[in-house]
Amino acid sequence: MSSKLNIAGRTFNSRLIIGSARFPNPDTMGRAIEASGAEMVTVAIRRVDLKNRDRENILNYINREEYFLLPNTAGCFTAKDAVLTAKLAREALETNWIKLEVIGDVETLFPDIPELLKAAEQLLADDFTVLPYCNDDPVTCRKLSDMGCAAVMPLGAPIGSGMGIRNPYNLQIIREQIDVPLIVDAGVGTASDAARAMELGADGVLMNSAISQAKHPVLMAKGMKLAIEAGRLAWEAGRMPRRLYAKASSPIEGVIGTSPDD
Amino acid sequence: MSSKLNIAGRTFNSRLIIGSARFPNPDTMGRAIEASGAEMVTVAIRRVDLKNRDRENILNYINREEYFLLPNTAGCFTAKDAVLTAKLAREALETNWIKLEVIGDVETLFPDIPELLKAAEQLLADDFTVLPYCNDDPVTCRKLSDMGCAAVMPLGAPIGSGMGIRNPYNLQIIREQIDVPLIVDAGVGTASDAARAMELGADGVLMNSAISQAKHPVLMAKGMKLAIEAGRLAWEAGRMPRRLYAKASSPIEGVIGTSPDD
Amino acid sequence: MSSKLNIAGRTFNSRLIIGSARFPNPDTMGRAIEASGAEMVTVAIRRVDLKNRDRENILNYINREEYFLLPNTAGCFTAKDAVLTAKLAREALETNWIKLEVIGDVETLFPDIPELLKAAEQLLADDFTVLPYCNDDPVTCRKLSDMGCAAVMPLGAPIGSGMGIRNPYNLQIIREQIDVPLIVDAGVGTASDAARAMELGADGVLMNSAISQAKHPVLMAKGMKLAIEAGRLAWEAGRMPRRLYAKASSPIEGVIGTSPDD
Amino acid sequence: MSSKLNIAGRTFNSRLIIGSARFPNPDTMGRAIEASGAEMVTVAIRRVDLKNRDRENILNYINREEYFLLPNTAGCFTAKDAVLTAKLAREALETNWIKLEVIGDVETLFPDIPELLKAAEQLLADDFTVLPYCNDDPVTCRKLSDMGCAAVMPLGAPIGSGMGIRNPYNLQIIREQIDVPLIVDAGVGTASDAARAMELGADGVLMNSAISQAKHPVLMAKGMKLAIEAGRLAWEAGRMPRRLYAKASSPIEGVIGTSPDD
Amino acid sequence: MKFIVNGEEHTFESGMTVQDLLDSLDYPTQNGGLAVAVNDEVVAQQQWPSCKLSGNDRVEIIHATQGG
Amino acid sequence: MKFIVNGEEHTFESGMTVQDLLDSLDYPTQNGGLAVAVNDEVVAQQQWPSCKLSGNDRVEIIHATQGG
Amino acid sequence: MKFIVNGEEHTFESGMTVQDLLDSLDYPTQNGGLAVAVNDEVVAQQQWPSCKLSGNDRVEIIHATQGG
Amino acid sequence: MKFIVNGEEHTFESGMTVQDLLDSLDYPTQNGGLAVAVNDEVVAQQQWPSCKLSGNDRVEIIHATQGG
Repeated sequence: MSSKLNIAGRTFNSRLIIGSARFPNPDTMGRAIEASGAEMVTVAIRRVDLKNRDRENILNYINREEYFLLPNTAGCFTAKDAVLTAKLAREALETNWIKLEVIGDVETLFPDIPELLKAAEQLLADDFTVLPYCNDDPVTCRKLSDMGCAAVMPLGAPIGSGMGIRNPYNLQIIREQIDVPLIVDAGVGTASDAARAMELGADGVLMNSAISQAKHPVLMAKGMKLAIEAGRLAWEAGRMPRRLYAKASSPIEGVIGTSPDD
Repeated sequence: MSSKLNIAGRTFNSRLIIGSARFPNPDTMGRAIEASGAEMVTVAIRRVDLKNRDRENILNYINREEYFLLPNTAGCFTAKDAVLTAKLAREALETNWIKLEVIGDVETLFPDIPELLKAAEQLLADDFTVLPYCNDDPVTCRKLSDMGCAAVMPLGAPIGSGMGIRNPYNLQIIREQIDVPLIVDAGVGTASDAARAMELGADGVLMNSAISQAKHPVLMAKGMKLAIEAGRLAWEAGRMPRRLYAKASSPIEGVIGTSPDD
Repeated sequence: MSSKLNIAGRTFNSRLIIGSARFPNPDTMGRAIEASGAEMVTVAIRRVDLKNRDRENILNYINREEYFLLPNTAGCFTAKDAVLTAKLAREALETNWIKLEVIGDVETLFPDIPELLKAAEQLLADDFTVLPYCNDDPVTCRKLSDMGCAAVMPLGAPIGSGMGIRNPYNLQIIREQIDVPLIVDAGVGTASDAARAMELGADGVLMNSAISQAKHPVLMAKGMKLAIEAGRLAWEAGRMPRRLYAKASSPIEGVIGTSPDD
Repeated sequence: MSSKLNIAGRTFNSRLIIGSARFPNPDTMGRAIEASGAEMVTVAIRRVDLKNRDRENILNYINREEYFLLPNTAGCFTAKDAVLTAKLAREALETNWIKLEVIGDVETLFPDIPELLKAAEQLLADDFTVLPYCNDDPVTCRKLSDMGCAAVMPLGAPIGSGMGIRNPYNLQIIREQIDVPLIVDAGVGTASDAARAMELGADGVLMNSAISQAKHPVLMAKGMKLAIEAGRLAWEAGRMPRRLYAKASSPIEGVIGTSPDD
Repeated sequence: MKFIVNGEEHTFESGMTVQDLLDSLDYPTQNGGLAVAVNDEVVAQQQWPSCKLSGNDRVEIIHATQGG
Repeated sequence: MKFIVNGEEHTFESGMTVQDLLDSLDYPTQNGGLAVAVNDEVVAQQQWPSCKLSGNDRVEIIHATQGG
Repeated sequence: MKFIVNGEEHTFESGMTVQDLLDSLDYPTQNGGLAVAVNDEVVAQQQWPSCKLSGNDRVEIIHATQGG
Repeated sequence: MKFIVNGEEHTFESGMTVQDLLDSLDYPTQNGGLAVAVNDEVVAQQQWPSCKLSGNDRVEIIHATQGG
């Protein structure tokens, strides 16, 4: 019902991008992804476990004709590692899209901005479609946008924290300064957080733990799908103005009885 | 998909109750009500305008076979006026349901608690199904619940203010203390506010200005419908725990390259 | 330095009213009261313990020539009990001032509004100087003010919760509607909460647990003293306007080097 | 009363650093600086106005024997300009201390992180004592700390916005990760904001517009002085724990009359 | 004879019933949705033809309208 | 004769005044700070010597204590 | 000849190609989804049969897995 | 000879030192608080009398002013 998400010339009906990690089991993952309505699913790139050939392959659980895979560079702490990971992902999954993460700290998983910018530059020069995970810094977002990233993906709160949109003001500023798609990546913990992100003008939300770590991931996935649509509709509908004082919705004229001013 | 709302033995598929006031025109009102998915619509009780016989009748725009009408006592400042208004509403609309409002102040439209309690008591004794608009005071809510009201309807913020859920802690306390349905009445301004109310454990949300005063009421009505379903699903799904620090969603093992601890 | 607090014709240099409960020991209480700079100290009224004649008497620790005692009716659940307690307090302490509490619920200690109003009315008729603890409801505050209470004392958050000013909007509305002194009673947990209350226009803050339950009550008492003065000065000074975007404080002209627009 | 601020081996009794810009006039500036209790005052470095020899010299208004001047590099958009400005400041004011600002955007005045890091590195190599204005990014703060900056100075909100501490969670994380002094620079709008910053564990607050743009700058300066002391004392005192529900401060035993459970 | 109808004074002939009053006001009642109170007591629709009005009666005629 | 003193039953000789009761309880009153109610009515200190108690009277003896 | 495969040392006969390595590891490659880098350079799948490994080469064999 | 002084072109006789420039600008230097850079290099105050300027030099003369 609301307008579609367009990133790098590709159109998505859903504005939710879902991560595939930390689900209780692959079956729940599959059903949650389906319930979420997402069309894009993130995956990580890791060494195969040579000692455990029977280990499950995530591609067995995500139908690539139905879902667009977005590999990430999670776990990389340098531009060099992130770039190599992105190239391996391109080879393994035959996609030049990459969710670029260059982490600066293991405890907060906040990005390392200079390394992120360096990696983005190199990947863009190598024809990647780069979707960078970054902090909610308007200057960094503008640099990433200016250099040609397909989207900017500031965090709402630390990855996996579920703390929601900690600084809506920064997101609002970023929205006003940036023309490429704005995806809130990380921090969303519940449905209203996702709606809030959309009402701030985000084009989409990337989430994982909020769904996979809910008590009932499939129910939450459905809730998130609706929350993102709701928030987008509210953004498109244009909310009522705020007032500190009340404004009667029922009309005043024709009340029976006495008013306090009589 | 989520469970249904049951008030006084009556079941509603929708957890949204919509007001009929302040729409740009009756046609927009009709389409917004439809888009909202609401099954219960509030109306006010007012003197007929004897000089203007052609004035539009709201019953021409709301099909009573489709929608359950909930008359209110908006504009009443005393128990006496509210009780008379409720009785007139019962006669005019053939319903013993009443949204009980007893206002204590024209500027804030906050309720007058002693008069509200008195009116509720009288109406309950007269077999009304009473849904009282009240403030977010746990003690008042418990009294209303204990005396037999069919629901309690604390405000999230002043009527028509669009300020959202100003004090989620009080609603959380009320939810833990009260067994009858909890409807957040007033204050919701945008979709995430409605989702938030539901995530706090509300059974439903009553709103009017958030829809009728949006730039595009029909779009917002649709957004609110989804937001309430989203918030309810999130409540039923059980949200992930919050943490101040990050927790990687992508697994740590098997990352290529160097970690910061190397 | 800032203006003084005047309640019922009595002038106080300090805008902090301190409670005497739950200190680790009487000595700490005494030093904390002194450090707080408060001139008014609340006490409760309780049955003497007939089996324990040596039990400490609080009057041994609070010099009545230095401090003005404000007895409370804490623990009363009905107007009747509160009125009797107030009269006993008047007899025991030779003061007609009373902090009127009529509690509606043991878990939240929220007031019972109808009983509170009834007790206030009776005590005012008996020439008490009534300072009622109430909730942050503008209508109740206005009624208490209109009937002649010497101040209104809405809660910032539940007693003993330390949750701070949960609903600053309501306090702001109350401030605009009420002319008698507005004392924020309950909820303050730390220094910035107290400053915040004053910046919303409160004339004073009544607190107890925030000081007595801090790790170092005497230090916190000193902090609270300063916080209340700070908040009052800020209110009197008139804060700068808020803006979403930046405004350079250093002048722009005469910068050396290149600007981004060159 | 609280402990002192130590930066780079220098001890300050006041934890407030005050900016000298945008005061209504030099006299008000002088009195506000005095009222603030600050010992460190920031100044900008600008080209002299060759056409206006009589233009006032700020050094005429700030007694350098009383105040420690901290020059800034405000207005610089590149590491190169910031380094040159710092060197000129050192020459003009005979101090190797520098508040390092490298701005990335004229509208938000957010810093340019890679340029900031580059400038800090060069200035540290040239024996400057570097106090960098940065964003509230834990990774950037740790890098600045690790490379030898004398303090980190993350923003609470955009310069001159008066929006307060927009993201207390990030400051809390930074405090836990960083050992050098943490000065909140920019964003504070009123006294409670300053107290809040200190309660999050900041060692000091640098502010300018909050004082110079208040209606009464001298009053606000005094308020800020007290707020910072209050917040520091609260941090040292150790605040009471928060609870959602109430906890009576007055003891329960010995209440006269009936309890609700009778 | 004078009545107060919806807060305004009207003069009618004496001996009127509620139904007579409604008829004389020429207000359409056939669609339903109206209710009437006389001196703060509701008069049920079945009693409109039999309920006689007295001088100075306060009559309220109400219907549902938009409300929140 | 039985009284309820601070919620507990006590037995004393009859004809007692409030002052007698306080004396017999051996509770120190000289410091002041006490107040007494009998059957929900406050008895002023000047009236303690003259106020006679009757059987089943409910007596409350209170003082100030720590409170917030 | 020694290689570092996914961070662990393995000893194989010399003259091996990437494809030989994968075959000898008995890791299933037919489903696709794998990628290989040698000394930080990606080796495209078409070149696996021709790309010869040298002693001490660092070989990374990766695939997609769950991630957020 | 032309210099760029604080961003604006000025013409002076050739062979000037920084001190000569400051003197000719008639800008008061005795109070201190000034600093000078030539072509992005700071010239310490002791070197003002000896530092010769060349054509097209970019000279910056700065002082402290109000700032946050």
